[in-house]
Amino acid sequence: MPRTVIQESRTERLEILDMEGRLDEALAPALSDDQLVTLYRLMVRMRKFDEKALNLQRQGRIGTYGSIKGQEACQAGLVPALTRHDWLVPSFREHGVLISSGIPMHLVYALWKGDERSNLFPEGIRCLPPSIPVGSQLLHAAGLGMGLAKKGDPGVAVGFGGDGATSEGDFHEALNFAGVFSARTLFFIQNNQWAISVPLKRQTASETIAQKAHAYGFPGIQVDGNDVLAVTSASQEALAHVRAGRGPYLIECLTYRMENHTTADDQSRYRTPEEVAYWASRDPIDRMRKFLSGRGLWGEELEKSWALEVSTEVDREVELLETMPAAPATDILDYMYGERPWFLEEQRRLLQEEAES
Amino acid sequence: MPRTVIQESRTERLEILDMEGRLDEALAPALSDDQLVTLYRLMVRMRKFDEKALNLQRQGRIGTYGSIKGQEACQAGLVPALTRHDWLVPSFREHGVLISSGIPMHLVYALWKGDERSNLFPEGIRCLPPSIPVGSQLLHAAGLGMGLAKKGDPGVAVGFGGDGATSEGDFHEALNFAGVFSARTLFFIQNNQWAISVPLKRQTASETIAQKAHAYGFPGIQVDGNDVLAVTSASQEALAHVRAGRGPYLIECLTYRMENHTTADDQSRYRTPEEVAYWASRDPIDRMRKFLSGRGLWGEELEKSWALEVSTEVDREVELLETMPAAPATDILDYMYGERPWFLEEQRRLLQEEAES
Amino acid sequence: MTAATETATEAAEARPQTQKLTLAQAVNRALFEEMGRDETILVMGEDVGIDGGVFRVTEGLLDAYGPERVIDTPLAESGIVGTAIGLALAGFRPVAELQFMGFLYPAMNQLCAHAARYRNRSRGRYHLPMVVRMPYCGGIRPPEHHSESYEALLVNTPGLKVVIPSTPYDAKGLLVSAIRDEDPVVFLEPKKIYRAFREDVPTGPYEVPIGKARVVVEGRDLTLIAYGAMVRVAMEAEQALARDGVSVEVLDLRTVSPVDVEAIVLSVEKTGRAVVVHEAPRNAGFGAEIVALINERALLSLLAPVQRVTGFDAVFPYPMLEHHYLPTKERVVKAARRALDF
Amino acid sequence: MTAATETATEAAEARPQTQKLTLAQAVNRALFEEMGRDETILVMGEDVGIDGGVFRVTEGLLDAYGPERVIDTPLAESGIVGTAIGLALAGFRPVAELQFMGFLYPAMNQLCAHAARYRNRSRGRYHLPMVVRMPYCGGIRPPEHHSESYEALLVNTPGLKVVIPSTPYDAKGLLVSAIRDEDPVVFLEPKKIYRAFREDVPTGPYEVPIGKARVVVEGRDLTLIAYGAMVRVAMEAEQALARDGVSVEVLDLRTVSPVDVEAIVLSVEKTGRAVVVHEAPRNAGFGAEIVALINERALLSLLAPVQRVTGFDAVFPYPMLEHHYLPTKERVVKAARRALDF
Ligand SMILES: Cc1ncc(C[n+]2csc(CCOP(=O)(O)OP(=O)(O)O)c2C)c(N)n1
Ligand SMILES: Cc1ncc(C[n+]2csc(CCOP(=O)(O)OP(=O)(O)O)c2C)c(N)n1
Ligand SMILES: [Mg+2]
Ligand SMILES: [Mg+2]
Repeated sequence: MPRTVIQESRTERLEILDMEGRLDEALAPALSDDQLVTLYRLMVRMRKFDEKALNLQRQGRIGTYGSIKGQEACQAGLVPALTRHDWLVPSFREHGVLISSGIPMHLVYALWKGDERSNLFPEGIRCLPPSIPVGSQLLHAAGLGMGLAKKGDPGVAVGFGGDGATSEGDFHEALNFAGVFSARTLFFIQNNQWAISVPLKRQTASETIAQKAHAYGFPGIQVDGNDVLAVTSASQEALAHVRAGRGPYLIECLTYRMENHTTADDQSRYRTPEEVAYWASRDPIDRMRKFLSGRGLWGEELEKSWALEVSTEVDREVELLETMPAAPATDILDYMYGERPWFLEEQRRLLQEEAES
Repeated sequence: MPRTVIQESRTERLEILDMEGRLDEALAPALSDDQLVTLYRLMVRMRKFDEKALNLQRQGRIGTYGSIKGQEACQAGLVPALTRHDWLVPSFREHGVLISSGIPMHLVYALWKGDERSNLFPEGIRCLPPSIPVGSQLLHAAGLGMGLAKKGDPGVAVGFGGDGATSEGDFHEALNFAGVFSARTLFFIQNNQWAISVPLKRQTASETIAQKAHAYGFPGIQVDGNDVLAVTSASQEALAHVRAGRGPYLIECLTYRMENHTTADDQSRYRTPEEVAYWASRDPIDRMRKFLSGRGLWGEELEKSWALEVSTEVDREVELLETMPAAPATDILDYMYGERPWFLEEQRRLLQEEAES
Repeated sequence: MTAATETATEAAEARPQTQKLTLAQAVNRALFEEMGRDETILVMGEDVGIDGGVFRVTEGLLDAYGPERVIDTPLAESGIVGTAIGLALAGFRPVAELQFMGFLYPAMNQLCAHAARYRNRSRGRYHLPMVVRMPYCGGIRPPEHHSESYEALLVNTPGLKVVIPSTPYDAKGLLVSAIRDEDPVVFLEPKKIYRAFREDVPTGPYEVPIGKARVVVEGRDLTLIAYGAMVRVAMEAEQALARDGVSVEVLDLRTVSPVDVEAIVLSVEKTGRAVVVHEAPRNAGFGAEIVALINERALLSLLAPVQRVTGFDAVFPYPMLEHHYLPTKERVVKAARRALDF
Repeated sequence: MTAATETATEAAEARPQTQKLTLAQAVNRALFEEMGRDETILVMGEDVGIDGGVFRVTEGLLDAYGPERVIDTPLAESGIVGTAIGLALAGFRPVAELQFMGFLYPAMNQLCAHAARYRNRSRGRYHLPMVVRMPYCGGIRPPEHHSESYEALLVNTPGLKVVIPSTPYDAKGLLVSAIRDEDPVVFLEPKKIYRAFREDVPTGPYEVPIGKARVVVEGRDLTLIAYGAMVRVAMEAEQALARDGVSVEVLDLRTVSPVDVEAIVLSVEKTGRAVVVHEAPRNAGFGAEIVALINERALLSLLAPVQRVTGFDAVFPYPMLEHHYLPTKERVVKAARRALDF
């Protein structure tokens, strides 16, 4: 009767590819050579997309931009495990996920240029507009997951967040609702160890973010977020769990934000070049290239031709971005309601008069 | 390297006194006979306070009332472990804690009668006004605990909540801040298994509430909340931990709400008489009486004289309640700001004119 | 589900054309009948299921439609509105309940930063056919935070519609409209009059349009503008003034966003005098918007300043003093007199 | 702590009497100097420490006063305001920062249901000398939720004071007053003009009283009423109108709660015409309150309806269209013309 252990939990960490590109065969996901190469290609494409974005920002051709550099493995590892039934519920740092899911690059550039039309994704893509208030849209992922379960829809809702997002009350409520209602939701947390200038230690006293799932009665796992194979494997496992109707799942990708928080930030104020250099040495793309080269699946020729292919795509997308016709001023009023109320009717007239004068 | 366990946690449950009043000697808190008797007296006093409140409500002498019947052990077990340095940050179902901490009964009755003056506790008592928005005041307990740590104040802030309260975002944020800042805060959760009509299972998929503390890097324990000695022992241990500067602590008292949620509620709509009867058989007061009687520390005589003493007190306090002079109408405006702004000055004149006419 | 639908339909055919219902019952009937008509409609919130809601407004829904459609949620307002958004995106039409408007704040971010914005943010790709219902206003002597009126906050939030019925008939018809609306509608239920009176309410569906005010009494000398529970206070004042020979027009706004500016202007152009009544605090309360609209569109018709009768700029009091807080017939009459004697 | 205090004091003595500062710097100086004076003052929020705030407004404070007083918090707005309440109860004077007003909603419950109410709820036993600062308003082309102006919601909340400076001098003096105030003050910083211009700001402490407007320019024909970044737009309009021979009085409210009704009435009694300018949505915006106050207290002085120039009743747009949203000199002039030509 006395003092008894009534609950135990453990959190695991998954790593498959080491820094030298050596594989843990026992844990490696079952992927064809093509699929392995695809993961690499996705990451390189993200990196190029990102470099161009930083470039466009410096030239004032887009606005403030938040880089995904360093987090490519998290985003590339997830996407191939998804199906067209799944819903993406992104935060603001999921460009890699977006452009790997059929959303053309120029729309993501347009987001950072400041154009609401950027959120008008191609038909058939289940992706919500990126959400700015940190953590808040995780509740939409929970609700979607509840709804998918109700409908017997094969999809899974994937809610994204950073380490900072786990501090918001909505993170808690989302995980709690998802747990209670066995939602078809995967919480995908990219723990890049910084929330602007606030380091992980200041964000939570918890040893891991993965273990937070245990407070809501479902599994969580930490993966090496710079190891695209570990992310793939964990994503497959987690999505299978959710698809089987066994309830939600949380993946924590432990990774690192290599760039400033956004182009408006100056990381040198709060972290050391040594720390950044350390993480540069753990680059997810390098690691995967070593692995593929070792297997004879990749080499300089392929690297060059892929680089060329991607930069051609990037250039074409920038062209598309910059030839988008300007949105009419009245767009700021025209999507507020299904039917325009009288006050917007009046205000619209005012706006139009101005445009004409 | 592969799949490694990086975090483990376990949650314990503490029980000391069984249903027949038999003690687990190894775990029993070091209490004198007097202290043991005091625990019992506190519980009986709470029960009488509560019965009178229900009575007053039925007679329309106070308004809606929320009973603490069944939860006396939780509240009586905690209070003797506190000192006058500690801060109480109560929710709406802590009357037992309040009246055991030097707050006269009539003020607590006055709260349920609907009088803000009820919150004007005697000087020297560190207790905040009971808070209605569920879970929200836990953040004040976290902030107080941060402040006490900063000041080197010997006190501990005790934040109260029910099982329902653990679902609110503020619960999460409070525990997270407390963990990060090593706040001198004890989170004291009375899990009475119902939040109005919502059972624990609908509140969270977590096996226990105690384990939720692990998501914030500090310990949590579950105690038999109908066992006053278990609550005492856990409270002593938890408070010692917090006082030593080792950070926050969470206690989950697993108990049962014997009455309606409030007098405005009808529990027969959502739970069975069998369930209520089962918990009646686990009454915290009965159990402790059996134990004390077995030790020769309590008997019929003492029971009678204590009952008399308490009912005299209760009557006197009701008298005090009912002879409180009416508050002036202007009280509704006079405590809004330290200095009254012009609009309240004007509104106050209006109110006074009305009172005079 | 289908069984319940049929039962509802059969019952509707068997029953008389109207029933005497309270406002609470009328809300219940709207939910019941609409859920029978459209199985994508969900009801969700704290205690809405087996308990039937703390005001019994959702009584019987769980039995009729089952736990997949009538959902008792954890105790978390942001969670309720936030998951309702997700459910709407998944193709449902959620009707979420907040237990009291005093507990709206935790849900403000989901309601105002998300629900109100999805259509605009997605340039029309997504829209949210959802309703957020909640009892509001004072007068029932409950604990703190159970009597609040925060309508002005919602009117200042673009992308929401905000509806406040004052009668059982309107409550049902407006809620039907709200449920059928393709955008988020906040539906505020004046709990003080949940059971204050009954009136004939048609069985079966009908809509009262959102955005249209109702002239409760026609009059010539002064317009009383009110909504929710204050309509009854306005009516009492109207009767008192009528006894003194003052012809008062009473306007029940029914919707505060979008407000029926035409009805207001039309009435004030006729009467030249107006008193707005609401129980929320005065500073930046919705009454100010009414005054501003009149000022902008009917200034030259005004024979006296528009008067505001409102709650005080103070926290809604605990029960013992709440009667001092709420606008009364006397205060309305006095304000009317100020306008008449200007 | 003592070292820092002395340094601050010495520095103050050594430095010239005034410095040319931007609004952001003036806020920083107020924080720096007040923290030197009173060691119970804490600064807390997201990125306020080592980063010095995303607008660098808290720069240097961590170095001077250390991490016990300059506190980087987890990313949680309710947590920030809620623990600030606890810290105030523990005897501190917290100055909490929310990173943008667009992230106020999650903190609404703590701010409006708790901070604003502790004094009243405890019948004066507890009061909360705390400030909640946040950058607000549009004009810097940031992502969604970074340009919001929710001041009307706070004005409708009893128990708060709401201050909005428009110049570096006022920013410092008003913040000093806010920090010294015994009640919660919300301090809204118009981020569009954080660095728009510099002016002479005295070194050392001074207070600009809360609740007092400022006549920026005296005039006879029309009153322009504005606050925050809109004061500059009003000034541009004033100049344009002056060129056409219209004598415009510009009133900078500086505090929206409690608003300086006397200053408004005095001015409108003189000019007979008024235009209110703010960038928040119009419906139930703070402009309506101004119109209502004028209606109540100066109706007979009015020669034309009070005009409102406001943001649209729409979500604040993403950067590419934001210039269409914000009130401009042209819109203000046009509104003034409507009033003048009425
Ligand atoms: C509710 C809310 N508060 C504050 C912000 C401002 N902000 C934007 S990103 C950010 C840090 C986010 O950190 P994290 O969640 O770790 O994501 P990361 O930026 O590292 O990808 C902050 C504070 C916001 N967007 N939303
Ligand atoms: C934020 C908020 N939402 C809703 C309510 C209405 N309400 C009052 S008590 C209660 C249930 C509380 O359950 P629990 O936390 O378990 O405490 P208990 O009543 O069991 O002591 C609810 C929903 C409230 N007071 N606050
Ligand atoms: Mg991060
Ligand atoms: Mg409970």
